[in-house]
Amino acid sequence: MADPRPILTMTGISKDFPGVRALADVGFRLFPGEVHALMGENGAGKSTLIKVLTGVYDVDQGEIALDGEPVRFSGPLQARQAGVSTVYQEVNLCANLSVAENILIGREPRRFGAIRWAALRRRAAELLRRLQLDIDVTAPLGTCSIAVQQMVAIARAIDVSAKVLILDEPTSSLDAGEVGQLFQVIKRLKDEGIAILFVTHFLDQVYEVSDRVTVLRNGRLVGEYLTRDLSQIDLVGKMIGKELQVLEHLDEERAPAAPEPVVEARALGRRGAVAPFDLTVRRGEVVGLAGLLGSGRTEVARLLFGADRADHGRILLDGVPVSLRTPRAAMGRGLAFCSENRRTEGLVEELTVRENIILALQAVRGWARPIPRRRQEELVGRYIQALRITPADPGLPVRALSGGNQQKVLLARWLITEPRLLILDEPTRGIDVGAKAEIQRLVVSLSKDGMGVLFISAELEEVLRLSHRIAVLRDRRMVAQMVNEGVDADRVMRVIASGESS
Amino acid sequence: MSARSSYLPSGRYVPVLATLALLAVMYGAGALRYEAFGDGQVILNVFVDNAFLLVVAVGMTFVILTGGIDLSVGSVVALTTMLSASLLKDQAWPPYAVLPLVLLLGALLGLGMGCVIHYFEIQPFIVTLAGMFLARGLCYTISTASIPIDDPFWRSMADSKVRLAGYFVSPSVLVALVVVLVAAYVLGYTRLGRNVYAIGGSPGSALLMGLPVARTRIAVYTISGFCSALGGVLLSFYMLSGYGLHAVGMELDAIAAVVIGGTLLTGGSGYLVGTVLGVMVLGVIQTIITFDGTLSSWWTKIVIGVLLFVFIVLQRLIAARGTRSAPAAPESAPLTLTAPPAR
Amino acid sequence: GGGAAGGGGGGGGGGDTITLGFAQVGAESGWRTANTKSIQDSAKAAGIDLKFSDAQQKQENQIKAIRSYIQQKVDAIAFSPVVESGWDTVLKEAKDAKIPVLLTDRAVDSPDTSLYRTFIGSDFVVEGTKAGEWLVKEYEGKSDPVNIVELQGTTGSAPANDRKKGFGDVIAADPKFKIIASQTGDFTRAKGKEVMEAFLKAHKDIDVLFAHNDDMGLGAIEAIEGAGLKPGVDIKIITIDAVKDGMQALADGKINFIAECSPLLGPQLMDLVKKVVKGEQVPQRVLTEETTFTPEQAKAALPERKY
Amino acid sequence: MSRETDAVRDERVVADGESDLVAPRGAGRMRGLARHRLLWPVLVLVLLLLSNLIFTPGFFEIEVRQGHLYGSVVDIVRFGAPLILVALGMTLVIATGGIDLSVGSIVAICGAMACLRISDLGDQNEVTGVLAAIGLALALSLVLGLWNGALIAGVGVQPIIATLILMVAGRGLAQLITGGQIITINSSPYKLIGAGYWLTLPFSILVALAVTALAVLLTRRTALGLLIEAVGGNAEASRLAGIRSRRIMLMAYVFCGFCAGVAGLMISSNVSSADGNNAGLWIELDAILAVVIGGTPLAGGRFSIGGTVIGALIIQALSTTIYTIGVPPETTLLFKAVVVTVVCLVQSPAFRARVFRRRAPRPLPVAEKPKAEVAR
Ligand SMILES: Nc1ncnc2c1ncn2[C@@H]1O[C@H](COP(=O)(O)OP(=O)(O)OP(=O)(O)O)[C@@H](O)[C@H]1O
Ligand SMILES: Nc1ncnc2c1ncn2[C@@H]1O[C@H](COP(=O)(O)OP(=O)(O)OP(=O)(O)O)[C@@H](O)[C@H]1O
Ligand SMILES: [Mg+2]
Ligand SMILES: [Mg+2]
Repeated sequence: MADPRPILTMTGISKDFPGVRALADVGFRLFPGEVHALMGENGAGKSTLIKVLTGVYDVDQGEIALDGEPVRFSGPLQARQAGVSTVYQEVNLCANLSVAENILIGREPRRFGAIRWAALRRRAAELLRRLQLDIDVTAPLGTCSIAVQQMVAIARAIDVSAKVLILDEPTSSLDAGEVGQLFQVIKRLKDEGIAILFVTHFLDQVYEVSDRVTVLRNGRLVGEYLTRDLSQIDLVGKMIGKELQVLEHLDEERAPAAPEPVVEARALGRRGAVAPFDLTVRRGEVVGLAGLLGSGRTEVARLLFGADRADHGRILLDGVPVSLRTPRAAMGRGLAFCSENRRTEGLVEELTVRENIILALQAVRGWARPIPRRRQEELVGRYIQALRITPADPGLPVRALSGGNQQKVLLARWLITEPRLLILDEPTRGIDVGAKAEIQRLVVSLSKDGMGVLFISAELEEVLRLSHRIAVLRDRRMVAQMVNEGVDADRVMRVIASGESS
Repeated sequence: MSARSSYLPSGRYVPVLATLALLAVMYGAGALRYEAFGDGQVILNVFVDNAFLLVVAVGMTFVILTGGIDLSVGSVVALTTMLSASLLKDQAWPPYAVLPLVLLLGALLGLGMGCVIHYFEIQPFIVTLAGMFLARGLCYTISTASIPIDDPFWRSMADSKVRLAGYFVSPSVLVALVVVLVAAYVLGYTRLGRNVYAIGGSPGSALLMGLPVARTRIAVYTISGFCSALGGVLLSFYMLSGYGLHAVGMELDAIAAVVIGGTLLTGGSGYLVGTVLGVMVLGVIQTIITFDGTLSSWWTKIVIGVLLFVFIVLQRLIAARGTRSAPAAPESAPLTLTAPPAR
Repeated sequence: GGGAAGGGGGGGGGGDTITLGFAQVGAESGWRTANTKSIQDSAKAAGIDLKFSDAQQKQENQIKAIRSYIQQKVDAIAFSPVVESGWDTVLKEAKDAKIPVLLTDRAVDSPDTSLYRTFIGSDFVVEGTKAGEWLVKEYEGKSDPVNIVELQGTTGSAPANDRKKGFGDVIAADPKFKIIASQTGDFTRAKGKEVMEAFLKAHKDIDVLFAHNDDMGLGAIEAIEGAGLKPGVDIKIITIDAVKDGMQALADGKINFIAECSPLLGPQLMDLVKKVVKGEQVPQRVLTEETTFTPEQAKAALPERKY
Repeated sequence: MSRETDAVRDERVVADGESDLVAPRGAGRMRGLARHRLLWPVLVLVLLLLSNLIFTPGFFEIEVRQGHLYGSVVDIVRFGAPLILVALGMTLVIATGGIDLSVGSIVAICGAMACLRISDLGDQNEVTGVLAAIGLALALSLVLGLWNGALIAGVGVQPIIATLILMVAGRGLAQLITGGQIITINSSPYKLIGAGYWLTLPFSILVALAVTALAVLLTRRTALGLLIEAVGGNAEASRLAGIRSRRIMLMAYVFCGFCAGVAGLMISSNVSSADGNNAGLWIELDAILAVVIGGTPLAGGRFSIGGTVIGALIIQALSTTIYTIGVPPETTLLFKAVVVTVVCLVQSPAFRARVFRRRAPRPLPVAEKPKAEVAR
């Protein structure tokens, strides 16, 4: 079905960063009317390839041809003008502008040079509706959750009459419903003959939409395959470079949780954020939060951690009421919160990997008691290894890491504080299959050692697999809590949909 | 679903409204305390006396909205007055040749600085500081003394008054108002304006969104240069002289006006109305001081500081209350003002 | 509390109290503060209601203040112009409002002399000339070249321009006088010292220092002493102003000559104001009484020096 | 090249694009990086000094006169000492993402306060009295720093406007203290701070060294440096990581106030007088310039104390050069503009990449080229 002539070809692409060879002699083809998945581990070079293509980075070596014409874009602006529309990996939008503007800035509807704001809002709302998203388009983007932001970025990209659409991990924060919407749109665009480059770490999604797969490993091209010819196991094997014993071997039994609670929230709530709720996490227990986009999961986590101030209810630690008015206070009592938005609420991009990892631990100790250098290196080294952070150089600024590896750095920051309650908000966002299993295993083993875990993920399966109990949120209200025995995704979805505990 | 955020649009105007309310209170207090202060002409005089500052602050608003800063404005103002005066007097050029020339020169200076800032990735602070030295230095190469202007056109601009209902303003005020309106239109209704906000929000994102970052960034410095030159022309109408020591420290006044008006120095958030209010705040404070007339030189400064302090803190507290982040945490400062014009 | 503008009840004196609006340049130096104080004190003594404002060295602020005085309908306006040019517009407004204007300290260059009633103050050029004349006399009859270094005031400011000119014109007559270095010291001691230290390093043969005010001269004295030289002997020092510290140094022999620039023109000004308000005729130009000081004269004058 | 960094660095303007190169902060490479980051500023400083030789052959001569070290180079450090101090405080403030315009006023206030107290002493050479005056002035500087910090970290006012308040009012305060006059004192113990010598070395240099050492110790031997950089780099992330960002900011402003206070003592002691209006006038601009030339980005998040010291020395060397080679006052500013521009261009990796790309792809060999540029 693919046109014999590729719309886009990249040949012999190399790209060096100081100290790192991100791409070495990579070739890539994209045909009109196909969905082409670009696969590889964290740090394999996927995002770099995309940035080289769209001119964000200068290419050191190699040729790029669009429609048979050799091109070398000077930047995203030129790429866009040439018909290459891109959603980059991190949400790259302007938090200070409204949702509508973020979608349409650069091609606002105008009359005599003047922007027509009413038309702009209408058009933006329409585009979002195509993704089944009904939000106030005049709200500043910064007030939207990261998932909404991701949808907005997608809406922005699919609006253009492009020849090539590039989506770099557009689904990392989305749950099944949104992904479904996105895929419908993708399929429609594909039928219109648009070539789509799609990056994801979810194998299911690859098999659901893509026609062709290109695999990168360590900045090198492994090969290009038709999706239907390649089994999941083979695909993973090609990505990580060795035959793999079955990945999803997490069926080691969940250890039963201890009875004594670590944290109890009593009628905790905040006006405008989440209605008062009760929630208990016990020692060694993993509690999962399920809900749709914007249902209030992140808000629950932030209230527990003191990131936002609760205006209702109280928190008990070991049965004693405590006041957790700041993150600092919560950390002092053994809580940790790994936030979903690693870029704005997580990492300090200019600091190095080492500094980012020890930041929370250092903050708890206070400025006057620096962690000795040797201890820092030992701790950081241990987690770089445990989470397989690549490149394994603690001296790199964290912004030089690939998205997935940045996520691991953030996770490491909280793990080394050895908390009693670990709140994980989308910890596996953008993390590759191998590392994801690693993290899940880590969560299980930590809980075995007595740590309480509050686990939030857009991937319902993940929540189901890990948690002892699941709390369901809907419209910023906790509607149900169920013990995870014999519960399946359908049942949870039904609760989410109906808002009633069955 | 959107009920949540329905109160946000009003929240985004709170800083500006707070500024306006405080300004009214300040004026009212002055009118109660000092005779003749309540006269409407006092307010108009604030504009008459600050028309040039207003124009300069408008240019500065563009720059600050992109997250930059322009320290060269005061010097460019001085250079403009100096150059106009010297061309008119020493070279006997006609005004219709001098005007476009100095405006062009200001814009070119801005353009140059913008290019250096963008292409060589040097911090705006240093580049414009060098621009400040350069422009001031050029003034002295023309002359170290002040040069009077007695060109008839300049004189007519200086002396004529636009009267309305017993009150009057100078033509410069009208020029400044036109500049404000045009700038407000550009910021609110053109792509350039929206790109300015986008770059201020996040230059990296703006680049990846395919916005013309280079063009926009250079444009704002050009605009600022042009506005400074225009401000300089208005100042030379006001003073009828060119002098190398004119407008010393005006960059700080302009920055202060912009920031008092609620624009964030980190960029991406603020309104032009705010800048107008900011200029008025500075002007009214100054008027109060002169009306008082009993303060010694140092008490003048202290009282200016105190009034500024009271104003800023009240403004901050009201704004913090009006928007959703309750405590006035510094890290939440951006949140309270992150609002673009509501559309 | 702000007094009522003009007219009104008046004090015990009988007739109406005169309200005078005075727009001072700023408070940039001790000289200026003494000037302000003289005006404030003598206004009080003369029973004149003074509205004072400080322009912080900015002409536009002075113009704003004058405009607000017109708004407040004061009886007379006085001010020390920061710069010569650029006053016509606002002075015309004052004239239209029939408020008489008096200039202090220096004149404005408007061709229309009807804009102001009188000018009282010193002549900076003359001060520079006096300094130059002393120098010429000091080296009369000697033919060795005289190397002069000059510490200028703030670049572009009127006293700096004029004193430089007055001094320069006088010594230009004799080629043995040579200004080997000239740099701005911003009228401050700190800058004066810093620049003088650099001069001393760069030039080994300095005979004379001419500083545009006492403060820079005082700073330079420290630099000269720091270099192991004797100020007043190894290097002759001429300054302008005659503030108290400068007079002290002059009396101590560290400075050789000071041309006075008196800030105490308050009493004279108040007299003029009264006359002008009453509608009496006043001279277009009143020069303050200024003299020059040698060390001996300084010793005599020092006990009475107030500023 | 340029576009690359543009996209990568995102919000933050990276002054030293060099940190893009591997930017090792690992133990062993730390020193290598520091040298690399400071390479350009140091080079500029050296060139500036060398260019003086052309006009003043004895420029580098240092002799001992009356038991004091005496020479132009010593002078540069001595006169640069107050600027170094102020710039040190400014560095930390800028690293937290703030700015402090009020340093000049603090300089004036502290100098005025100390001189006022000393002039009130019966015997101005009495050491305890002088020490008390100094103590009082420094305490005042801490209070002023605290005031700034409280406005910014407590009330949440934007730094530039918060410190502008003190900048304006502080000048008035200083003049209020001096009564608008210059307070002249005659106190040899006080004179030691700014104009005295100790072990043949100018005392002010020793003070600057001590405060620099204090700053280095405070930031690099404790975790303060890391926490400051984190707050400046991403305030919200730091808060969520448990950093008390307000307290950190407060400390930065207090330290900045303290540094300005010491500088104020030094400046007033140097001329044995306090000038409320002119002491420290415009020093904030010079200090910020020094910080930025030293490689600390104004947006905050990273700072280099060594760079700041060198930046301050560059500025002072520039003034001294202007005096010694006899640039006329009318062209001083033009000269400054040219030098500042050249300094920045030479330091800018983007500029080097654009101009020297073909000839020398690696930054190091380029070293020879700009030398020729600046010298002329
Ligand atoms: N700006 C940069 N400076 C230095 N190294 C970089 C930079 N950007 C990326 N790299 C390096 O290039 C390699 C490829 O990164 P890239 O972001 O392309 O990975 P990726 O395949 O997108 O991974 P992920 O799935 O985690 O997003 C990584 O080793 C990364 O550390
Ligand atoms: N539909 C929506 N309309 C308006 N604002 C929303 C919406 N969804 C989310 N937000 C905003 O986003 C922020 C985060 O939302 P919330 O914590 O409820 O999301 P969540 O349940 O964690 O889901 P996800 O992170 O998957 O979006 C909230 O502050 C809320 O204001
Ligand atoms: Mg990636
Ligand atoms: Mg969430």
